[in-house]
Amino acid sequence: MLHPVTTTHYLVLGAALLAIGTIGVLARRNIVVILMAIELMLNAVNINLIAFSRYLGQVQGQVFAIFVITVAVAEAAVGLGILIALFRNKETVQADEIDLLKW
Amino acid sequence: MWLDTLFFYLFAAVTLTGAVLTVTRRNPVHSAMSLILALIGVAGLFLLQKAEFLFAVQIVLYVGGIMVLFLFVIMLVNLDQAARLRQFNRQWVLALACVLAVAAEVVYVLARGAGAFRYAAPAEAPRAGNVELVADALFKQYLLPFELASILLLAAIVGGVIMARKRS
Amino acid sequence: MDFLELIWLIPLFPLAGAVLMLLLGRRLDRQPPSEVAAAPGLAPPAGSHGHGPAHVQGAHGGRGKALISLLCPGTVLLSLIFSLGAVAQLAGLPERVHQVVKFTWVAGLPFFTQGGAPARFAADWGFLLDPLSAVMILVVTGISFVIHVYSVGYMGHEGGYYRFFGYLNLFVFFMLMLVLANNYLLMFVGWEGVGLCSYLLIGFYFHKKSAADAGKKAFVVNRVGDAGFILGMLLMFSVFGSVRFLDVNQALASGRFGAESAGLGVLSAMALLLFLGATGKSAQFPLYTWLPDAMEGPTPVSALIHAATMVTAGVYMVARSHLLYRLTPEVSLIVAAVGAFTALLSASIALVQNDIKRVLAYSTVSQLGYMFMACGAGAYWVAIFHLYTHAFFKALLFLGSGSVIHALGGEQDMRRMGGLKDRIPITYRTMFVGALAIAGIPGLAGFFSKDEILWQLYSHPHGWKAIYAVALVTAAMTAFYMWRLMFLTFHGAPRLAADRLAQVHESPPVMTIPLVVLAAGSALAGWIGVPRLWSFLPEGFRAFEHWLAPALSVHQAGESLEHAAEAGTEWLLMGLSVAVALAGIALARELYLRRPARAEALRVAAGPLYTALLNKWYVDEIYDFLFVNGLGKGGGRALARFDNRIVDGGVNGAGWLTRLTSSLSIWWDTWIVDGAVRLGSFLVKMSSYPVRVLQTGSLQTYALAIVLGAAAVFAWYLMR
Amino acid sequence: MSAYYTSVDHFALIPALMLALFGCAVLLFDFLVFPSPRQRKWLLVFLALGVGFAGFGLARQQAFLAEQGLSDFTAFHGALTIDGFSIFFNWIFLAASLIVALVSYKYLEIEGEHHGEYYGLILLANCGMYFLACGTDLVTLFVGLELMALSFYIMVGFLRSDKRSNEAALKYLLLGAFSSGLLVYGFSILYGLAGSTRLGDITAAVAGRSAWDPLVFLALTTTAVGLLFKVSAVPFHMWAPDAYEGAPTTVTAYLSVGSKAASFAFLVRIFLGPLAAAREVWVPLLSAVAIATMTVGNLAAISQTNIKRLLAYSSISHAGYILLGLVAGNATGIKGVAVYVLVYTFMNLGAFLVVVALRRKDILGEDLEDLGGLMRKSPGHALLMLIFLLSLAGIPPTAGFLGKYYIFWALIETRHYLLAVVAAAYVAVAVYYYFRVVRSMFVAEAPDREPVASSFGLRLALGVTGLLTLAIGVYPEPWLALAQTSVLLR
Amino acid sequence: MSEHLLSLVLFTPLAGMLVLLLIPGSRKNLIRLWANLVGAAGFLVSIPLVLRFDKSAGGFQMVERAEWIPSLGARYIVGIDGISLLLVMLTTLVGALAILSSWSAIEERVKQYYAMFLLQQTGMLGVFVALDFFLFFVFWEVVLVPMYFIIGVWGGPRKLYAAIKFFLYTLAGSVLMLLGILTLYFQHFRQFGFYSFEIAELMKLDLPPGLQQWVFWAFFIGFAIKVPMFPFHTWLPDAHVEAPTAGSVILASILLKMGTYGFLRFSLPLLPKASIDPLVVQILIGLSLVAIIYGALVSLMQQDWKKLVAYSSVSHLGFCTLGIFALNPNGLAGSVIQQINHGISTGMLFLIVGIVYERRHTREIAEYGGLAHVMPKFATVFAIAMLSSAGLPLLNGFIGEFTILQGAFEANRIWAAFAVTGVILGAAYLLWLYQRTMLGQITNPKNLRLPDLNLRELAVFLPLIAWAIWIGVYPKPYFEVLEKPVAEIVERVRPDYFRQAPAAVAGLEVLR
Repeated sequence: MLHPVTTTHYLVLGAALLAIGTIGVLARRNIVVILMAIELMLNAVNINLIAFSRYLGQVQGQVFAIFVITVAVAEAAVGLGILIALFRNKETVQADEIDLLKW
Repeated sequence: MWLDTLFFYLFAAVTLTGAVLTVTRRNPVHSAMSLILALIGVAGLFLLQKAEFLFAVQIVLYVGGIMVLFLFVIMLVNLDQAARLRQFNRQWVLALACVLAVAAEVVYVLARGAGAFRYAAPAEAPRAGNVELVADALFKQYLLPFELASILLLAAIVGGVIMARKRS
Repeated sequence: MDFLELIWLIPLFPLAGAVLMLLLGRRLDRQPPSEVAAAPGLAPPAGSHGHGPAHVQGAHGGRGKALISLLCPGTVLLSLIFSLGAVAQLAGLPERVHQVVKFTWVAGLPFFTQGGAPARFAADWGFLLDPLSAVMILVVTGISFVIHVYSVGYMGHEGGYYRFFGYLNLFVFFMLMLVLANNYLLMFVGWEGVGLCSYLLIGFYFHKKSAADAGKKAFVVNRVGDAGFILGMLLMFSVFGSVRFLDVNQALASGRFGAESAGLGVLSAMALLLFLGATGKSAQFPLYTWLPDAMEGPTPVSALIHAATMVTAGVYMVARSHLLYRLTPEVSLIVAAVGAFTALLSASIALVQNDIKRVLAYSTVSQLGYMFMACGAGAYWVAIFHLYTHAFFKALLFLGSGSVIHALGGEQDMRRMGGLKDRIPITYRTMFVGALAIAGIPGLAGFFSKDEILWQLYSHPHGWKAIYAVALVTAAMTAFYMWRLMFLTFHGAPRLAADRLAQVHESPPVMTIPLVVLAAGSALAGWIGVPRLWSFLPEGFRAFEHWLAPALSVHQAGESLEHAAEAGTEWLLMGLSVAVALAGIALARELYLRRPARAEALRVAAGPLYTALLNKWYVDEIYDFLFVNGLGKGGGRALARFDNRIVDGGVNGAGWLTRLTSSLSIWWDTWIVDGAVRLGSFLVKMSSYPVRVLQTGSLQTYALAIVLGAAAVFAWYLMR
Repeated sequence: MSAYYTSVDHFALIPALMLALFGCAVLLFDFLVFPSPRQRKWLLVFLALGVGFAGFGLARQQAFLAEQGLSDFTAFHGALTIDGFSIFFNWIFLAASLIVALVSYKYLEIEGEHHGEYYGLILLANCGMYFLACGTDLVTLFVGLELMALSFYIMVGFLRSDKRSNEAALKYLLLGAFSSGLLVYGFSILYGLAGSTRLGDITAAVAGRSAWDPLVFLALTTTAVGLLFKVSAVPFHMWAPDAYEGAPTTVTAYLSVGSKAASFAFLVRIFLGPLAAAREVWVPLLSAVAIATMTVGNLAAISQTNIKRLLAYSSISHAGYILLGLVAGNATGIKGVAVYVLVYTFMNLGAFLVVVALRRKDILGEDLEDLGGLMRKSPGHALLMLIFLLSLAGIPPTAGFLGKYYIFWALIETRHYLLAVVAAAYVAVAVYYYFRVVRSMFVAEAPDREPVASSFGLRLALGVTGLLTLAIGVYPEPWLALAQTSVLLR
Repeated sequence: MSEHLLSLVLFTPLAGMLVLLLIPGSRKNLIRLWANLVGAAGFLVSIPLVLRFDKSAGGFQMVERAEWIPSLGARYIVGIDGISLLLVMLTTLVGALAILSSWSAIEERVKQYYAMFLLQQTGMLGVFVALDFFLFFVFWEVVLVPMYFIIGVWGGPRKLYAAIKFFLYTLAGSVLMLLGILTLYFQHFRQFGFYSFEIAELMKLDLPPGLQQWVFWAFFIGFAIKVPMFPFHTWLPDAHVEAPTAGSVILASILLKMGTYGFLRFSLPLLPKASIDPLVVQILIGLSLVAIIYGALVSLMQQDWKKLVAYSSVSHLGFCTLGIFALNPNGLAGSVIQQINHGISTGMLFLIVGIVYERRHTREIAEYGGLAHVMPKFATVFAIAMLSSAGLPLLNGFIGEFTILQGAFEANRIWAAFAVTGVILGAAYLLWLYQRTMLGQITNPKNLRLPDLNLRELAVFLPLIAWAIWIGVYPKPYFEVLEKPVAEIVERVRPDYFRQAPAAVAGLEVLR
């Protein structure tokens, strides 16, 4: 019946998650959501790392994943901070409405 | 064995559903909620892969930490009206198309390279508990990036403070 | 004092004079202010038309001017003396050749002649005195001196007196360089130099547009000839490896080059190219059109440059290269033919001209044609002989006409002259001699040279009877138009307005004395070249031929001429030519002295009866186009038209063509060559905008770009 | 300290340690010790001290390598490798930080912004760069990159009240995070391939596989996208013009040299290390990217009117040239990359410093017109700017020529004649827009009478950059010798 | 000092410029004075070169060498042979005179103007003395910038367009040239195992003809644009017309020579096989001939005085390139002499335009006419300049043109025949110009009161006139100076040329 789950399954899952996250970044107007999408992408990476570390019987992958999470946190924090600063000046969080700088 | 398989598909389904909802919900709050769902799914996968420590981190840090932050911000820049706006930008069809294309390509590539990762039982069963192993690696092999991460966080804090604080 | 070693000084005296004039002259000769003011609104400048304001200006401008008047002729006199001395000493030398090389001028680099012989270009500042150049320097210095003196009087009233003499001296310098050079390149220096001076002197009245134009025309037309000269020189050089006369002659004489009687070879090409140069300088067809225009210059200039000396440079050059031409009979034939054609053409044109100087100009052209005929016939010494006599009488005629113009205050149109012979007797008498001489009346200079040429043509081994005939006809025309000029100018009733007639006065002695001198020359100069036929005269009377013999390797074919039959023919021909000349004079007298009656009579009688007779018909024609107002019609007009339309038209056409092509190339330059560049840069600039448009400012576009990039990479990988 | 770590590790760490310590110190003292504006200068002094000590440590490392005759030594079990390469780039980073800090003082005065955090962030960013130059472990490199990037996000958005600054920061951050997401995805694959995060192991693992192995390719692509984004290569460059324009000019300067140089160090490490085996795959890729980069950079710059934006595009095109050095890939090429980065740092920095000097009270001084009549107003600045622009255009005897020279040389050596010709052709295009700036400086009229901003730091910085730009051009020998030590090829 | 003579000559102007920068910009006359002093000094220090130059010695003289960038193999090597000697002297003299000529012409930003000029002076001298390709290239590029400013700042109405056009054209060319240089450089490394830019070293290279061709065309682009040869000439009229007088003088007299010098010094000796290739020769000769006739035709129709002179340069430079690619001693020597001549004559012509422009501020030929009445001295000077440019014997132009024709004739008679038409046209357009401007009546009241040349202006012209006459009357020294270097070039390009027969002797022994 159900044949065993291979690492590839995880990788494909990661790829799918990455794709969804990417779509979010590309298509959503709301910047907060875009940040969330980026979180999704990083999670995809984590799935890969865990799968690998499992497959290799190491923990290095997990440690790597911890750092990825840390970075994700840091980025999110700073990103939200900047977003707030922007919101103060511009009263919008729609990605396609911030196009002062172009050409 | 088949239980693992079952759980894998379960968590995978949860994760993907959460992810899709995150990207598609009109109201950011709903998006945040669905993101939590996705993260939990991922956490489940971690558990499935014997990464207990990471599972904990995922739950505590993400779900407990970041999501709060997100929601906080969402409230701060109150987005009731944002909820009523168009949620996708003009290029979304194009974006969707080419992301799917890339995804397909990636998957194809992975499938072709899959030979590298036939699933096998882990070479040796973990001697100690996962947490010890992680801690050992973290403080021996990865001490340097660990220290570095602290500085990174410091920078992030400073940044958050600078950005968020009202102009004096 | 060894004049032979000092021949290099001969050109330098005039040069010194010229330099002095051009640097300091302005101080010596204060300009009248009216010279400066030349704007259209203001009064016309001094001498803008001949001598109009000359009287307004009054006195000659004081001591400075006097100094100039002494200095410039003085330098020429010095060269004359030195030349005489040098020639005298040359006569003493056995080989009759003396070469003075001061230093190497153009020292080229090694190269290889056609024969593969290594050579190295070298042209010296070297001077060669041999009988040929001896004759030339005497003619040049002598005539120039006389004309300088004349000019003191003639140009006295002109502004830019110093300038005039500066140029004139400069001209003498270059002319002497031309004739004294010991190689073609240095000769070319003189060649170009005289061209320059002629340009400057023609354009002397540079406020006169026509004058300036004429000067330019002269220079440019000459340049065409010079191009031929240069190429000829290069060719000669690449064949012989040298351009020294002596070397070249030696090479030619060495017999390594056979006569190119069959087809045109290298030598023929060389000869032709050189001859092209000659046609330019000596105003032969087709390059002769500049000479008549050159009459815009002051009359002494016309006399010196455009009659006596410069225009004969071509003849001199051909004579210089006689060995070359001897080896190329075809080219010699061409030379003769061109000479003949030019002579006939210009003579016939001279028939109908009314400007006194133009008549003389065309006459000069035709006389030069004569000289070339002689060259073509291989009788180089005769050519030089004619050159020498022609120098006298043509200079005389020009100066005479100048004196007339001077007397009439700038009037040059013969139709407004007439009956002047009593008012300016000296001028009249001297010109009378000149006219006889050119017409070829026995005993006068012109006769001997012209008759010799005719004889040489007739007796040419290849029997050029056609050319001889042309020459004879030309002789008749010459006589006719010269005497037409005489009669119209001096005889009959004055046609000048009374008030101006009152002002007519004989020129001052400073002008008349030269006339007398030249008249004497034209009368007697011929007696050193009497025909062999006149065996009753001692050889001394044939000094000229003997003198030139070594330089021009005259073939001593005299013995064959002793045959009675030959002698008979020669007597006959001599008579014929004299007769022709007389006929021409008579005809002229007929038509211009007793004009009215004859004219009417012929008009009335004009009918089939007379037309049958060519002669009468001929007269009729002349009659006709002389008395229909102005230039007349018929053959003369046709010829005049030919000159204006075809020949000039050729020149103008070429000019027009050049202008067209040049404006075409400008168009090409701005729109194609440059346009391409402009287009390129424009496109680059434009392409900047599409690139920028991608930068929409929406961060998601940017992200999309990233993804697209990745997609492309993957695609590339999969396509591979 | 446990025996697990040796003194070598600390020896390798000292510079970064100094930077981090003094960074924190500045952050603290800002509001603990020197609250009053008058004492701010001390912060600058501290920063200088930090850089000084770091430099000292660097010099020590250099000396150590020299006297031991070593080519390199590793620390933290291979997480760090100190070699000529890292030292060379670190010198560049330190110089850039110091110079930027020097000019920032006056600029911040004018902008009326806080000093403490700013200087602190400069040091932290520099700390991150340090690890990019000498890190040889994926995790270390990743975290170092993020440290640098985060600091830059913040600095770009430092003018919180300025819409353009916010926007620039936000765009930079989102795109940066996005790209680093892709980058780290690639890293995860690399890790999976090698079972280790040490570059050495990865190199071995990749070398064991065929160059066209799909997974290697996947890793290569995603990594390359992330890295090329950082060095702003087309088509991953689009953040750069906006970020450069919106950021405070001093930060733009720092970003355009510091961040770029560090990213290139990173790039070279990865491409000549783990991905070296896949050379035949990425050479065509990079060639295409390089050409696209030069094209877009130069063409877009032609019609710019904002100097910062113009220089942004010009810096993009320079990235293209540097990539060509990597494409050539032989010793000359790699040395060329180093030389180019070196000269680029000084000339580009200088050019931006002049723009900084144009920022005056209530004059933004970013438009091409604002440069008008600079020659009359202050010849010094104009002449320096001229030198910088000539150098950017690559006209001898300025330094810029040397960089281009090496690139061309390498391309000729490796028979990339076509690339060479294209690169050469774009030099002419580049001159066109550089001389638009020259034109307005020397020919156009001045729009205002306001004298350009000036301070000791500014003068010093300008003097140093100008001097170096000339000196390297006229007598490059010592610098070339330095660059020689940085060639990674074994 | 003696062994550093060349460096002294080379850097005098630079030093002068540095000092100049210290003078406050407000003291215009002091600046002018100083600049002129430096210019004069530059000329004076270059005189010893002539005195010390040894005609009989082959190769380069007064060579100085020093390490510069060992890691690139670039050295500081300077030295001169006959060709460089002449060009250096031309540069120092014309440079000094150009500086003198702009005393009253330049009124604002005097300091920058003279600074640029002196800098450029050093650059040009460097090009002519450098014996290291890298050094050469550096100087070659250094020259661009000052000229850009001289045109772009002090130029006429369309100065910016002209300046950038000049800059881009030349730069594009020189970058391609750089690629050529690098190819040689790398080939040298492959053949000898070490990098060097030294000409002498690169001479040893043995390259396959195909490669030589590529490199040759790379060089060609660089040099031909500078000369400029026919299709690349369009920058020239613009640059000349817009540049200030002294600028045009330098541009015409010296800058253009950099191109021809490049052909002589590099293309021919370094790439002999390519230079002798029949196709290459035909193309280059073809372009030269086109340039000769084309330039003449175009100048014939110009309404703008300066543009006319500019196009005449195209024609004259056509002669120079023709001589070069005749590839025989006379052609080459003639080419060099013609370069000097062009420097003198065209320099004078531009100065002449500048003088009337300074008085009337128009270059429309139609605006003038009859100036000879009011400016006799000027008219005389102009006449001499015009005639020397038109190649009248006893003036310099003739010697050059004739020698070139000689060389061309030796190579191929048809070429010479075509070139001669250039001589004719040259006379035509120059005389016509002279007539339209100097002769005739003064039709324009504005010209009634024009002042004649003043002493300074005369002082500018006299040396040039003197030189023109010297070359015209006694050119022997020039041929002597050129004999060795030219022979070396020919030897290099056509090794068998001199072996056709025993050493060259006066041609007639064989005929006798």
